[in-house]
This record gives sequence, structure tokens and C-alpha cells, in this order.
Amino acid sequence: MAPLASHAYDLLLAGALLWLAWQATHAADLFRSVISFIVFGLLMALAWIRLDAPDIALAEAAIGAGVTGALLLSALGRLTSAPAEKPAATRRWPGTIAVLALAATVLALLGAAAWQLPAPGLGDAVAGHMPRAGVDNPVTGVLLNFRAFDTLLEIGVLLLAVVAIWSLGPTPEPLVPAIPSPALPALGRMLWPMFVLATFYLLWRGTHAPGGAFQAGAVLGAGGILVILAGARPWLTGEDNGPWRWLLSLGVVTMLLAALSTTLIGQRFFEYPESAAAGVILVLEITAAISIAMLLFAAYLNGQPPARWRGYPHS
Amino acid sequence: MTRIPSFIRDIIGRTRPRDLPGRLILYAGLWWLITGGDAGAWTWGAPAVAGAAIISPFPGRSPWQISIPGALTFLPVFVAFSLRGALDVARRALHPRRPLNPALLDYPWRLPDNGSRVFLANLINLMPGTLCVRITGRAMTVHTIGDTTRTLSGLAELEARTAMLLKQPLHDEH
Amino acid sequence: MMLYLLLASGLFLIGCHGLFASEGMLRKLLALNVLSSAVFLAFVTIARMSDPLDPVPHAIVLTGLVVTVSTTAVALAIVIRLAAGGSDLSRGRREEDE
Amino acid sequence: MMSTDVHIVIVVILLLNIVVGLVRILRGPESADRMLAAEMFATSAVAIILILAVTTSSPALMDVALVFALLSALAVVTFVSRAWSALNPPQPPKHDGEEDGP
Amino acid sequence: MTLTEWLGTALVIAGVPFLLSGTLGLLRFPDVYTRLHALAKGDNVGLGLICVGLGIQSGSVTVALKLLLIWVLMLIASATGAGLIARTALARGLKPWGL
Repeated sequence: MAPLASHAYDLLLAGALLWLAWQATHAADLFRSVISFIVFGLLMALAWIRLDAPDIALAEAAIGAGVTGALLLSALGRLTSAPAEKPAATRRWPGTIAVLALAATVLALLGAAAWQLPAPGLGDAVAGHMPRAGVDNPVTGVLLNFRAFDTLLEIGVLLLAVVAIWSLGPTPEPLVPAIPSPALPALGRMLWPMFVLATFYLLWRGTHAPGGAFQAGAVLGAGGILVILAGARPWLTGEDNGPWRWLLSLGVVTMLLAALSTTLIGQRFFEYPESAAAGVILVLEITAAISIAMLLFAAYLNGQPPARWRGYPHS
Repeated sequence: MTRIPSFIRDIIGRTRPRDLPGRLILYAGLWWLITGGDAGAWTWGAPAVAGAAIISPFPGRSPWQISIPGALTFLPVFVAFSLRGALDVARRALHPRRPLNPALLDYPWRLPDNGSRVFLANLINLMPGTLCVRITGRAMTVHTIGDTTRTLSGLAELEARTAMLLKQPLHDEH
Repeated sequence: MMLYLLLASGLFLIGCHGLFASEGMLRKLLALNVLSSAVFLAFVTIARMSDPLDPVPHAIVLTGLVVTVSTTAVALAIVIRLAAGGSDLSRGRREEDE
Repeated sequence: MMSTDVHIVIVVILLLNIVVGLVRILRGPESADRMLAAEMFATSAVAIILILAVTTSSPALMDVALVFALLSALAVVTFVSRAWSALNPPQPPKHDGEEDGP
Repeated sequence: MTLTEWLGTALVIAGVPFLLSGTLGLLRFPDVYTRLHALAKGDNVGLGLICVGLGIQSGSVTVALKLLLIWVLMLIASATGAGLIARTALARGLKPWGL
């Protein structure tokens, strides 16, 4: 009975995901697309759990269901003041077939490439090196020790994204619409401490179990979006967005400092001395989480935040 | 560099010192709960609890105080009403003819104008047959789908329980 | 596990098709997100099939998720400004210096 | 273990619950209907994750559920304060939400 | 199987029909307000029963309390969310069905 039920589970999940993906990319109504995509993210989290990847499920829950959902919904709110987009009504079959053929070719090539991968993977190699990593969770170990260079580049990408967004101009007004209900500030007030606790908790978990800087940062960033929608006043004011700039670049700066100091003491780039690995990773985790939270929050604002928040509603 | 102190003051200056002990205890309890009672987690827990208690982006005003005896009498009522609400709505959904008698009622506030009204407005969304659809300074408008007299008596009882729970006075001037 | 590889392929096809064939920037952006989800799914499924569980693809997918959200954010900011139809208010306006 | 069998069946039923609810996303008609369908999926998904967390006794899944529970308010709040107000301008009230949708 | 496991499983099973009835209401009820009624009530009792059942089954106080916390968070989210949607709907002039 159990195998039958788990097959049913997989099939249902796969069917729902495919249907939602189709709706997200081809529905006539734009709002339906966005909602389908949000639900798609929710079900992807279930798929990650099924594939024994709780790390990714956590990140998907925080980034996919939280930040991306908020990004898309508020972009939708800003888009609809413009003339409505035309739905994909004209469907030319030759074009569709050509596109599908192209997609299938790419897929086949990628599949062939994946097939050539060495079969056992790197699980044994990682397990062998874990004692030296300074943490107990293999994924955190890989992210912040063995492949720290990737992580540096990744926070770099996020920073670059925010720089690009800021270069487009100031945050469109209204930054936050008038509070529609007195229930919103109450909600934000009640949930904000939970967001803070959950962020610290995920950081703590990250050292020995699924969790870590990305998930923690994403949860805090989503919390920031929630409280600003609930009418909180942001603290980060000041000329030239001074505090913003410091916090946004904190993660990259710390990682670069760590990397450079390892070269200075004669190790290779990003090769921490074994004794200090735990401490270095701790610092990197905290700074990376703060930066990621701020970067995601800044990305939500769609532009450079004002130096003072005066002049925006309710502040 | 003169702006840094004001920046810090801005972050922590929104919490009244009088509220701190209660908050610290509450969040320490929540931390204990989230971590599943792990004693090794307190090195992370101490800054987390302090941060949650001190750093608040909202202007400092502790909206509610909860009275323990009030909570003890509130909880059974809450559970009973929730179950009744769920059974009621399940019956309507399963019934072949979907018996729904929608109506909008104005329910004048007896609670004072602070956070407690929002609490009641949210609470009744989980209670049998009621949904708060408008909040004004004088009353709230309730969308009901069942027997209105029974709903009104339920609302009055919930309001009384809420007043006890949050230590708020009720006044009958309407 | 074969099912999940098939699912990844299906999502890849839908995403690819949407990226090229659907109209409207926002829908194309969603298609891009679906496409990246498909690739992540294939990664994690392959990682799941090896024994012991291979943590490197998991780490790479986490990185990929962050890159995807960055791309989405930048693209949305651009789409908003493209669609804003020239109105100063919605395009964003410098605050007056005081 | 018999209880695990029961739980797997429950998980499948809950997933089926989500799949059936997708109809509301397809039919709408108001965007609010779609939004609250999404809210319902979050509840069912949290239930699924919690059942899996307890039956496989993996605390990591519990954290996933915790994050979901924390963030489930975010989508509704963004929707109400951001998307809905701009989606379609207020129109003369309709008498029936279901039959004469757009 | 011990008595507590039976009790826990029974509660979990008891929670499922409430979730299903919420979905049924979502599909069958005629307008946003009535659907909100069905969802807010059905889903929360359903999830609550499942959480309590799982808590009894897990046999650990901390796990049970954490489940309870998750339930309370969902309660807050869905009660507030239902209210927000309902009030915005009325403010936007969406007329309740049957009135």
C-alpha cells in the first residue's frame, strides 16, 4: 500500500507542477499567471522535501514563496496602471512547433551532458573532508568553506543586482500605499519578533543541520518587506544612503577580507586554517545573512531608496 | 560620523524600558520552543532574544496586556467556538442546497479604541458564522451566513471574553 | 526518481516555450523562473540518485536560487519602468533637495 | 508500521485537496478568489510537511513548516496593499460573484 | 501501538475532513465572503487537530509545543488575511451574494 500511495503522491505533485507551470507562462490573465507561479513555488518546496533536500526546501519557502511572491505581486500593482498587456491569443502553430523543437534539442543536449557526469558524485569527497570544515552540515560546509568562492560571487551577483536597480533611479512612488486596515500594523508588530528569532534560529541550525545564511537572510528580508508594508518606519536614513551602502556590501567585504587574510598568512585563497575554520565561518555566516537580508529588501524597493523617508505616506 | 549615534538611537529608541522584562521573558520562551529546548543554542539565543525585544521598527506602544485568568477562561471558549464554526461551515458546504443566509450587521463597539478592537475583528473571522468586513470608529460591520440572533449573542460573549483577556473595560453607551 | 527527471524535462519544455512564445515581459520572466526551477530539479534529482547524498549540487542550487531571485528583481525593476508610460510619478522621481 | 501507512494516505489526500483546489485558481473570477485559494494551499502544504516531519522524525522539515507559517501572511499583505488596489479599477458592484465573472 | 499513538492518529484523521470541507466550500460557495467563511474556519480547525494529533504522537513536549506555535502562526496569518481580504473587497465595492 505504501509504495502505491507514494507513487500517487509523486504523480499528483508532478501533474500539478506541470499544470501550474503552464498556467504561469500561458494564462490569459496576468494575475492568474502570478498566483499560479506562487503556488508553483509552494509545490516545488514539497518536491524538494520529497528529494531529501530540506536545505533547498527552506530556501524555496523563504525566497520562492516569500520574496519572489512579494516582488511579483507588487510589480503587478505597478504594472496595471499602464495599458493592459495583450494575452497570448494569436497562437501560430509553426512557431510553436519550432520553439518546442528548439527546446527539445537543448534539453537533449543538456541531458546527454548530464549523462556523462561521473556517477558517484562528490558525496564521498565531501564526507571525507567534513571533519576539517568547521561545521557539521555538509551543505554549509560546501558553501562557506570548500566552495566559498562561489558564495562570494553569489553575494556579488546580488549586490550587482541592487546596484543595477539603484542605477535605474529612485524608488517609484508611492513606496508604500496608504495602510488599508488597522489590522496590518498589529500583524507586523506581532510577527516582527518572530522573524528576528527565526533568523537567528536558522543561522544557529546552519552550523549543524539544514539552514544557514541564505535561508536566514531570506527570512529576514521577507520580514522586512512585511513590516514595511505594515507601516513600519525604516531606520536606514541618512545622506547618500550611507548606512544602506555599508550594510549592503558588508557580506562581500567580509568575505574578501577573509579570503585576502588567508593568502596573507600563506594559505591558498579561501583556504582557512583548520583551527580557525569554525570562527571564520561563523563571522561569514552572520555578515552574509545580514547582507542578503538587506539586499533582498533593497531589491524589493525597485529603485534607490530616498535619503529621508519623509514625504512618503505614513512615515 | 555624527549620524551613527542617531541611527542607533533610532533603532532601539522605540521600545519603552518598562516593557522590556515582559518581552524578554516572552521571547526567551519562544526561543526555547523553536529550538526544541536545546541548551547549546543559548549562545545564539541570548542575542536573538535581546534583538527581538529591543529592536522594533514600530513606534513604542505595547498594545495589549494579557491577563492569565482571562486567558484561562478565554481558551476553552475559543476552542469550543472554533469547533462549532468549523462544523457549521462544513455542514453548509456539504449540504446539497448550500444553505446560506448572508446578511450584513453593524455591531457597535463596546471595547475602547486601541489594539483590542483589531484583536476582536480578527478573532471573529475564526468564529462561527461571522466575518468582519468593515471597521469604523463607531462599529464594525459583520458578514454573517447563519442565524443572526445567535450570531449576535456569540459576538457579545466573545467581546466580553476579549475584554477580560486583554484587561480592557467595556462600556455600554450605544 | 525517473518521474522527477521526466518532470524536470517537462518543466524545461514549458519554460522554454513560454520564454520564446508567450507575450508580455512578465510572463516571459515567469517562464525564465520555471526554466531555472526545472534545471534545479534535474540537479537535485541527480544528486539524490548518488549514494551517499551529494551535497555539492544542493549548494549550487542554493546559489542558483539567489541568482534567480536577483535576475527577477532586476528584470521587474526594468519592466516597471518600461511599462510606466512616461508618467513621472510611477517612473520614480527624485526627491527635492532641501 | 501501520501508522506510517495511514499517514502516507493522509498526505496523498491532502495533496489531492490542493489539486482539486486548483480549480478555483482557474475559475476565479475575482483575483481575491485566486488569492484565497493560494492561502488554502499554504495551510494544506504546512499540514503535509508537518505530517512528514513527525512520521520521518526529521526536525528540518519542521523548520520548513515554520518558515511557511511565518511567511504565509506576506503574500496576502502584498496582495491587499499592493496588487489588488491597482488590478482593476473599482467598478459598479456585481450581484453575483460566480456566474457573471469576466 | 500504544494508546497515545492511536489517539494521535485518530486526531490527525479527524483533522482531514475539516481541511476537505474548507476546499469544498471554496469550490461551492457563491462569492468571496462566503468562501472566506469556509476557509478561515475549516482550515484552522483542521490544521489544529492535525497539529495536536501529531504532537501527541511525537511523545515529546518540545515538539508538541513547536507544532502548536506553527499552528498559532497560521491562525494569526489566516485570521488577519481573511479580514484584510474581506474589508478590501467591501471597500472596493464587491457586493455580497444574496444581498
